Amino acid sequence: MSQSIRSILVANRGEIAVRIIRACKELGIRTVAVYSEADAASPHVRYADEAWLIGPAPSNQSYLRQDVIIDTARSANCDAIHPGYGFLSENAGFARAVEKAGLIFIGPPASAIETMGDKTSARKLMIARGVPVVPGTESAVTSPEEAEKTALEVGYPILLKAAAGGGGKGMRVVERPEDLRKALESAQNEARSAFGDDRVYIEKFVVKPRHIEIQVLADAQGSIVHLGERECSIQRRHQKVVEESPSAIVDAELRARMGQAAVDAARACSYVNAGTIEFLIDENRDFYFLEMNTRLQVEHPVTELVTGIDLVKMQILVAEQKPLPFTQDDIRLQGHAIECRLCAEDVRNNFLPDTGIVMACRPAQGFGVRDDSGILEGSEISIHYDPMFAKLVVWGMDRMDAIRKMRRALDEYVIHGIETTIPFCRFVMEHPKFIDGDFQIDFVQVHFRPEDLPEPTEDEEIAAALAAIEQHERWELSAAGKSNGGLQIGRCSPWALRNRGGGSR
Amino acid sequence: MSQSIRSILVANRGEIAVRIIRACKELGIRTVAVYSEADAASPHVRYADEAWLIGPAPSNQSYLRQDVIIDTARSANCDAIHPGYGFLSENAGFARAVEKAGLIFIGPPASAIETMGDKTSARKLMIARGVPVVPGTESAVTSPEEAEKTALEVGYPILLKAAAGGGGKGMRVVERPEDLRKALESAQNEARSAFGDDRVYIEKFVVKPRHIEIQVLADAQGSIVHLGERECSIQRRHQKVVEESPSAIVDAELRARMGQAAVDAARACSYVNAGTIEFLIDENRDFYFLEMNTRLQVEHPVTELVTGIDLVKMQILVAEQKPLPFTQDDIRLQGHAIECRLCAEDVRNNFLPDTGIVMACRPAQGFGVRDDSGILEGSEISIHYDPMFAKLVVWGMDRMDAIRKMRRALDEYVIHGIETTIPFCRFVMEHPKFIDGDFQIDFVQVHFRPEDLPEPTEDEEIAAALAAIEQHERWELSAAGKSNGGLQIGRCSPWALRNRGGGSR
Amino acid sequence: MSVVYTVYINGREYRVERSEEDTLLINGKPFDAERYVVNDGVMYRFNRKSYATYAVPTSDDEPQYHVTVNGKGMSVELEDEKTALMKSFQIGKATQLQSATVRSPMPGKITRIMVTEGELIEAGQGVIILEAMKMENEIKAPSAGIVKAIRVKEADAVEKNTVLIDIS
Amino acid sequence: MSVVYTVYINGREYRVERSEEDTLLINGKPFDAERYVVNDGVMYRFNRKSYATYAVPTSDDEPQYHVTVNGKGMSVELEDEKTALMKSFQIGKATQLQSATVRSPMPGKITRIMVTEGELIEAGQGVIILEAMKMENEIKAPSAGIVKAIRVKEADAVEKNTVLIDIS
Repeated sequence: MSQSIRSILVANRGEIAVRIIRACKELGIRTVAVYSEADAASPHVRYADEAWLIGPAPSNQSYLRQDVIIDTARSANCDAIHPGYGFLSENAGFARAVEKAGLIFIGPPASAIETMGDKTSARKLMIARGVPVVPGTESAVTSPEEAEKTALEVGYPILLKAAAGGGGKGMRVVERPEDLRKALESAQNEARSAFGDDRVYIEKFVVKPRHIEIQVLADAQGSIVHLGERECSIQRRHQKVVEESPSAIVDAELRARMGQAAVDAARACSYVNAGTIEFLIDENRDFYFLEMNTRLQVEHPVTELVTGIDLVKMQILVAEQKPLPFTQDDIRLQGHAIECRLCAEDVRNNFLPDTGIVMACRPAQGFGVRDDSGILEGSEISIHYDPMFAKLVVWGMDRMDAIRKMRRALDEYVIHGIETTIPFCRFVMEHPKFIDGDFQIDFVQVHFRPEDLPEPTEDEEIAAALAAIEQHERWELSAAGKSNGGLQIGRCSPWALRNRGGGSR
Repeated sequence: MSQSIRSILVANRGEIAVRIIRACKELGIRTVAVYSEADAASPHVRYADEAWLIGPAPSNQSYLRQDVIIDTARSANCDAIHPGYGFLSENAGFARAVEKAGLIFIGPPASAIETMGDKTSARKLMIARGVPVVPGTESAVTSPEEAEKTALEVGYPILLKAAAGGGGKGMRVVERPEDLRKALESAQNEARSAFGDDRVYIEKFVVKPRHIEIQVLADAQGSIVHLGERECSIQRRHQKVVEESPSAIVDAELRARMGQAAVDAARACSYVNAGTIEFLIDENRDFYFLEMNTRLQVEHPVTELVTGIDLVKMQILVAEQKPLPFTQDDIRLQGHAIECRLCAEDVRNNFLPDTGIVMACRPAQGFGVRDDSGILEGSEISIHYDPMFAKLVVWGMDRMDAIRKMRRALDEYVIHGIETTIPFCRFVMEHPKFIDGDFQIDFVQVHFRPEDLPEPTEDEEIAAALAAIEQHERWELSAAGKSNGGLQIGRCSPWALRNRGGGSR
Repeated sequence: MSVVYTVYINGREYRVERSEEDTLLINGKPFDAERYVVNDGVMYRFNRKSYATYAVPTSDDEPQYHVTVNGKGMSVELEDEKTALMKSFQIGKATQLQSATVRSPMPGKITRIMVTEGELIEAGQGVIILEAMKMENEIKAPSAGIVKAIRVKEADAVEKNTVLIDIS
Repeated sequence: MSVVYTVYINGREYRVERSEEDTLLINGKPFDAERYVVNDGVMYRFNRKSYATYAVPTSDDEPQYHVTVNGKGMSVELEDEKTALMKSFQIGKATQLQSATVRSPMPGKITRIMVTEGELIEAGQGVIILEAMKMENEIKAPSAGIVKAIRVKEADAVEKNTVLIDIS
């Protein structure tokens, strides 16, 4: 019954497209990239065996164009489509259209996406199967008046949550009744613009919980295993920023119980392929089903580093109808992994997204350091897509070793031309509460003040003064039309210097 | 009795200095780099907390200057010196001088270096302890006449081997008596120039053996463990080029026996710190002690990737007189690791070393890929030092997964401006004999023909034609003194383009 | 002829003087630094420590730069002798600081304007909501003052660095 | 005015013609390629495949380049119309190929010269031992011929690309 996949269209961009292409290359599978006009020179386009232009920069004219993507897959003789995360990855209609076109959708069955994608049906199913859930409404809000009524019933603080998608978009915590209308409008606007679906529903906001999720893998033969947990409590505006595996508070017993609940949840919706069950854990270490992400997660690498299992390769294997090559007993977590999402955001200025051209980029290297990046030197970070440009992931012998390794890697990471969240990640790695594993999902809100970021030393300021003067004088020389010998130095890369007969010194 | 090391002078350069500095940073230890005039802008100098100039480019005026290095360590308030590999790493006199200066030598006791560094005394000791050795002479050759006599006794083919150092320098295989004098002279010259010691001795050349070595770690408390084997049979001119762990032909039983022999060898010389026992294995899987390397090896990363143990951190721990945090039973090999040494050599031209400026450099990335590099874009590969500029190391779920990952990583590695051994490594990863694990140390000699390297496709030649024309026209424009707008494109890095108001497209 | 700059960083001042013989004085003291042009900017080394720097101009007409040093970003403002002289005759630095503008930090769409002309505002007060990268971003006033002019309206698409509001 | 080049790569010939309107013809057929300047050279895309290229001149006076395409290195020789015309009047390509030089591939020290002037040698025969990077490297003759002149002597230090031997 199994069928080999020979060629995959990757319906995504950035780091995750590169990640998938790498796995395909290692499996000897031909890769076809699709790209918008803004991405013509992007790494995912360059790394793929073939690249097809599918439209202008805005996602709804390119990466969200189901018809164009499916037509491209057929024209390019692909057997299968991998949707990555975001974009069309949790769109049941797309999964169905892919199958209808005679192609393999590398992800769960459309029915599972549908069941788990609809928060209401997912909740009902979980309740029926005995998986604990957070109290809340069963259907989307229809009017501000109804919302106010429901919120009072559930009890403040409440959480407004977009029915479609995830990733913090279209989410708002409301602590007081008088803030509800404004928050609802804003959440609906954001949901409409991000997912084309403005349905929002209400649930009880569990105070100070941790967000911990379980990775599952299920094959078409009905075998379902879990690959341990990921601790994802370090969030900003409901967006995960630092993830790790294992969690500092999950022991073998709790892992086994959560793992079983996750496997039950996956079985309940006849799940096949890789998926994640998100839980909230309260102060008593009681856990509640939050939602299931029916796709590969951004943070999947931390699980890969502690289990040694390549999740993308397993997704492809399972999509080929082949059985998983291991059972639950074979899976062991070794060491500790941490991921930092690196975003083009100005940490000192309320994390405002930054745009621009990446002038220099040299990711950290060495033992236990993995950089999953979607950019190259010269890439442009534009307003069209997510500000996350790379994921820096480390593996250490234990949690403290991993924290120290992450500090070293963050210090080593060179990137110029855009503001990044590296200083923020560095702050997290130094914070006593993070080091102690004593934090909840409000960690950033409670502990982070931009003023606490380290100030430059006097010597660093002197170096900055010299650099500014040097840049300034080059600029003036150039403006004055003088020899551009001076102009070149430092703004040209070494080959220019070599051609001019000199070395770099 | 244990003492914390707070500050380490790294008495080396290139990738291994960077490797050691990274480990120190992760341990919170201050690092002091030393550098020759040729290395003033090298990565190891930039990454260290402090950098001290110790002399001109030639090693014997800088990296081999024991007195200057020890004085620097004291002036810079270091507690310890890490010698890396090569240079002063196996110099007992240096180890003694370091200790005499009140500093810690991060390596074995001088007596162990001495015992194992002298091939003759090492052989005697091994024979006494029941570790099997290759037949050969017990002292260095004193004259060509004596060499001819000895060689006949041992029986051709014989191996000429420098008494000092390793790494293939000063080694020659001699198959016929009439070639002996020429080979001896050449080996002695090379040994003199590389180690300042032209003593050469003779041993039986075991035909078609595999070179497999065992990593050991010993602490000051007398605990000695082994970390499994490294397969190092892919060699060129007695220089390892591809290494892996585990070996395709070593099973648990053989690993245990070789491991025990290695631990016995280490115990015989009262070894402390990390060391490697090299063995030859013949067709019957009988193994012979070859020599002990009393230092960190170039190929140590493959062991790190399969055991999860950071060897440099363990070296420092042991040097602090602390006990190893694990026993033999805790050590398990997981998955499979392969290392390719990337050298600046022209594969199609008899591996002639190449020199020049690295115009562009973007190492491979992603899950299971580790690049230990000693260069940056703009670095100069000079004649003064070893042509190895980086080690590309991969980890895979099994041997075939690791081979496929290495192929992908080699394809992804971008480096311009120098010829490299990447095409050769790619050849090895494709070769059926390598894939089957069916090879001996003559693999390269028997199987590699430069003509077998893949030729460019027609489309690649067309791209080359376009690139050459573009470069040519830019050149002509520039020579004609026309606007250098055209000249800049493609030879300047993106920041220059940005300053001129354009993007990179 | 020696060249003298006054450099302002993080509220501190550095006087950098370079003599004709290329001797460097910082705050009057001789200063010895090595300099290397590397692939990603200029590296200086002094007191045996390496400083990897990268400088980008942030203004079209003022000598203002954003400089990254060992991963830490900072704003640097230069004043050469000529500028200093001119300032002493004209409107000085102090006066300039009292008027400010709110600029868009990135391209995006104005979704809400939270202030009106003539309104008295606090430093750090939210003044505009800008939608970009699918997130609503609150733009804050850099300093206290009176809203002098609002240069955009809701639903306007703006480029990076567009002046949105003048504060006086 | 259109520009025409004949390009020699690995013993094959490509005729590349660019019209005034920047239309590209390769071997007479219209050819459509996208072109992107990227951080490490120029990337071309045609037939939906990407080709990362990097070209370095290898001669001071001839239009010869070493080009890397997707990691594969090759030597490329250009001939424009002017050169082609001149060649037809002067000594042609064929003649040139019969004389060759042995150059040092890297800086180093000459440790042995293995041939003598006037000697008949084979292509690929070892002619000189060059010590560099602490290894003895055997330099081979690029083509068969007669050793016309030996330009170095033992113990000489040579730079990269120094002519060591002329073969005719």
